Amino acid sequence: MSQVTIKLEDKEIYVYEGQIYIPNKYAAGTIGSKVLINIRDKKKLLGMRCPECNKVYFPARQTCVECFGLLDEYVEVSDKGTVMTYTMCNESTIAQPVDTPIYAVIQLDGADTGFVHMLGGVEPEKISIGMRVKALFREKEDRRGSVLDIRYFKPL
Amino acid sequence: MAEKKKKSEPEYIFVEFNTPRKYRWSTGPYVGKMYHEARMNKKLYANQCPKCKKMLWEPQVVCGRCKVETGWKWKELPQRGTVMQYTFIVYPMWDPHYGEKFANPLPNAMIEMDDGTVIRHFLEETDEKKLKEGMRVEAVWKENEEDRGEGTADIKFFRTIDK
Amino acid sequence: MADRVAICSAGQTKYSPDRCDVREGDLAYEAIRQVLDETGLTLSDVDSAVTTSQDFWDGRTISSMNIQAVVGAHLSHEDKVAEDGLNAVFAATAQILSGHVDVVLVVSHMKESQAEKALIENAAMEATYLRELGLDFLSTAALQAKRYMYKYGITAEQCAKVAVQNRANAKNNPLAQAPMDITVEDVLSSKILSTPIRALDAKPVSDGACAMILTSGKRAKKITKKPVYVMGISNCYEAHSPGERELADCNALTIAANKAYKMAGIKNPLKDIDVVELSEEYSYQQLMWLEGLGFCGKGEGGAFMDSGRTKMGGKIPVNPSGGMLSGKPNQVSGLAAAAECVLQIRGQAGDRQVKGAKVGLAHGMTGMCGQHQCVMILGK
Amino acid sequence: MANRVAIVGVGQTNHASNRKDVTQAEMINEAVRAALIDAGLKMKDVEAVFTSNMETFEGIYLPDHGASAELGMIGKPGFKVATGGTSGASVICEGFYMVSSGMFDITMVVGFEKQDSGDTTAAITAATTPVWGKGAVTGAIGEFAKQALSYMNSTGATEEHASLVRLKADRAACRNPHAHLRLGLSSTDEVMNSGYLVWPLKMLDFCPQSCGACAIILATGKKAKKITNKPVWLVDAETVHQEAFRAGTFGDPTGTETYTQHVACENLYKRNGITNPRKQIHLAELYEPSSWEEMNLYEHFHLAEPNQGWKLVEEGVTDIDGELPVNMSGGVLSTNPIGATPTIRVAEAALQIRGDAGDRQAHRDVDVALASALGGPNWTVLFLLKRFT
Repeated sequence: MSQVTIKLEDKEIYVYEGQIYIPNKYAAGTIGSKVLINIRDKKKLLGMRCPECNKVYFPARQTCVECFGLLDEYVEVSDKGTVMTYTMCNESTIAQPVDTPIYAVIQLDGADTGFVHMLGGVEPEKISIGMRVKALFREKEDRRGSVLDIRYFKPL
Repeated sequence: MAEKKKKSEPEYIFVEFNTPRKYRWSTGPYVGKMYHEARMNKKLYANQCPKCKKMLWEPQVVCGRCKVETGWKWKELPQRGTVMQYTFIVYPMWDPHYGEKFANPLPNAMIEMDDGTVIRHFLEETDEKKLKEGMRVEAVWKENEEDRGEGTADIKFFRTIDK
Repeated sequence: MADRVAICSAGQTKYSPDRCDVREGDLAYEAIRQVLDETGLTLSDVDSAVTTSQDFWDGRTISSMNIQAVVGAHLSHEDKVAEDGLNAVFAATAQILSGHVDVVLVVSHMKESQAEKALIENAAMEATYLRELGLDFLSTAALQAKRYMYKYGITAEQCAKVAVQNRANAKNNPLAQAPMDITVEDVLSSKILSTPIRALDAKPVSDGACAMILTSGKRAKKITKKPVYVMGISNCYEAHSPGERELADCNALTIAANKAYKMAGIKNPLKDIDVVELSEEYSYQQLMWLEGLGFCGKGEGGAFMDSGRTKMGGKIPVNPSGGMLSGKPNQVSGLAAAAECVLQIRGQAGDRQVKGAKVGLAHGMTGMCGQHQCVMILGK
Repeated sequence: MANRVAIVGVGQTNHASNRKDVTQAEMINEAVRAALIDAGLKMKDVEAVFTSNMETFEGIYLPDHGASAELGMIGKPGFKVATGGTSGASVICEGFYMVSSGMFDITMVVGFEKQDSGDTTAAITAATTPVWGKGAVTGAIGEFAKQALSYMNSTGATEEHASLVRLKADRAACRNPHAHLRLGLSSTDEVMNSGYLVWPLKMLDFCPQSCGACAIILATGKKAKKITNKPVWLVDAETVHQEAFRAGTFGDPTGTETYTQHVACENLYKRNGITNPRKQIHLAELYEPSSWEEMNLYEHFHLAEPNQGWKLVEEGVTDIDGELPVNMSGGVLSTNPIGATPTIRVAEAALQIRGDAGDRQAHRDVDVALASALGGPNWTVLFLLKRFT
């Protein structure tokens, strides 16, 4: 905690440089836990199908975005997919897990929706929309039940 | 992070985020003036509402009660007052601004200063039995100027006095 | 509807990269004082205040406590809408039409300079799958921009033109933060933030506030000679995850606009609307929003820009104020857009006046890739 | 003139201190679906969705955006409000005005809070910045402790009276399957011995932190009759705020302060012809963060004579078989998912009027009910509900 004084005309103004620090811990819930545990333990990607409109979501979710249907049927989707869009960050932020990540929306084979993750193991200029990619999982001992248990997607 | 399984309960995953968010809060000119007087002169200054003539603590551009602009009329407040209401935290709480737990116990009071202005602050007295409504207190400042500059926090606490 | 809702006055601060000289209340009051002065009302005349601000940006739980005194909320009605400021007008409109209140003060304030954008925006990401990736509104907007440009063949030059045109418009707006004489080449050679978005494609960090007084149409006639009416207003949500929506289209905006058009009796927006004020954090968004609002077909935003119709003096001038790209804070932008429309319709917009402007469209958005869209039609 | 507004459906989650099995969005969805089932509607019938949540409690910025699918509001109008403790009431006001104004026929309002994700007390402490108010850092708990002390000193109520309020709340909660804390307390001793949290508030004198959500569907009177045979009129709403950390905000030893509660109920009663609230109001769901505050609120809302609030508890007037049952849901002392807490008050009051409150149904007939919310620096929102005629 520190403060800086600035003077404006005849007025003194103090600027406090401080923080708000409240740790947060979010439950992934029944569905999210199942998806993350399958990634961690089996390198398996679980999606879910909407019983009403048949749309397959990966990652699995409780409620259909299209029709408000309540999803209940797990479906395994492929670890291979197609890049729908991507971006290369030029500067890193404090929130990012790696320096200058390349983010992409990837539609995995068997899913009707995109999965947001990172690309790696590829020259940036060689990335294109429509490119085929495959998930690269972390080593078993490094997987902790997180979306980051997938290190990134690399070109097929 | 996974939480260890209890008997017959499925394993649940949790995702944790622990990065503090940084801010640059400004006092603005009104609270800034109060800060400056406290830091330089160990004095309590507040601005006065032109309508109800009450001292505004916190100093502000508009008097909330009268809903009129206050202007820039300042007065020094007395540093002695009477405890109107008090309490003390028994259960130690997390302070999100310092990222640590508050001191414990932490007697906290609304103090009616001798001109009628009400200030919230901490009390020196931590013995529950010695706290009472109506007790007389006065401000105790942080000694070194370089430790001051945090507005009302430049007052360490209010200590009990005889009258 | 029994009566109409009128805007009696709108006030804005000058937008600035860093207002560390004021507290939130001081900042909001700069705008509030203008509307009180213009209408001759006092804070005691205000029946209800609808404010918009965000706890995350103010760094204060219940951020509206920063401004209770200056909005006259002492023993009075106040509500805080935690979306873009234009949504406060939506809430105020409902309050007035329901007959429960007559005079509403709408206020929006924001000091972007005092907080960490990337962390706050990251906290908006769904926690199980998106947040750990470190996404923020810049990286997700870049995903959207790339998809949009790919799907419809929009070029970087067309996006850059938006950046150039908005900053040039800002030169005629004394409140604008960052008027600039720049060229398409300047934009295309500016630093890359996140491909394909470059520094000059993005809005700058901005602080400011905007205030407005709304009343019933009947009351307005006693307060101002130049009331501007809320003819239509609505808003709409989009899906959250960038993977679960067609990023290249803004369906929520179309739905919100159609509801607002219906309320206002607008059949052909290109013909019926005279001036448009949009909220776009990044240049590509203006092209998308023009499509979503029905000024052109899907994927035609780039060509529409090329046609010059959105220029000052064109068929439908867009962002005479310079828009968000010339510096307006999140949360405030949509309300500021409405404030600019008020000036335009009243004929008080000075050097940036759109001749004969009678009907204006103000737009505000909140969230990732324009997830929440609000549209208002204003008229005489 | 304005449309009259009716409650046509209510739904809530079972409230708990932890919900490991669901995300925030999934938890909200439980309440949304429950309300739709209660009203016999489909999500597509709902025209707009308004939400309330205090984002810093969970540390989720724009939580309505993240939960848009589960809230069923994709492609629909709506927005989120955040006014501290009153959020869940402010959102009902928004839905109420939207229907009343004629802009929508059917809206849904949803309050939610999942407090296992963060530290609410710390987040409430962050209601001051380091710039001002560090001397008021005791959060809500400290304020209610001061208020309790003042109430004790000015009315002659004792800590036992507060314990009686707590016992009443627990008895009610034990009859409510949705309630969070259902302790089965048997004597005031258990409350008295629960240990001080912030003196003189004991652990059991203060509200818990809960995870939960509550949804209410509002419709015009005309639509209401077609939707359900059990609508309830949401007659009127009144919001009264004030500036932060005014002296005597919660309890005023000087006796010179005007409370938001007084202004709110005077406005509401006047508009609705209530001259004898004790007789004309049949049941109340009050937002009582502490057991002391419930007694205080009886007086504020003119349900008891000044300084006599504690007598209502002593005489059992506000219990299930009393003349004016209060908080038959178990109240905030038993269940407190903050963004949903005031929403639950209105939902529970509506259930009582419908006669659908199950084991917690008040013994007397309920035609008129009062629901209140309290938040921020003692802000008040009040609702008046009536039997549909």
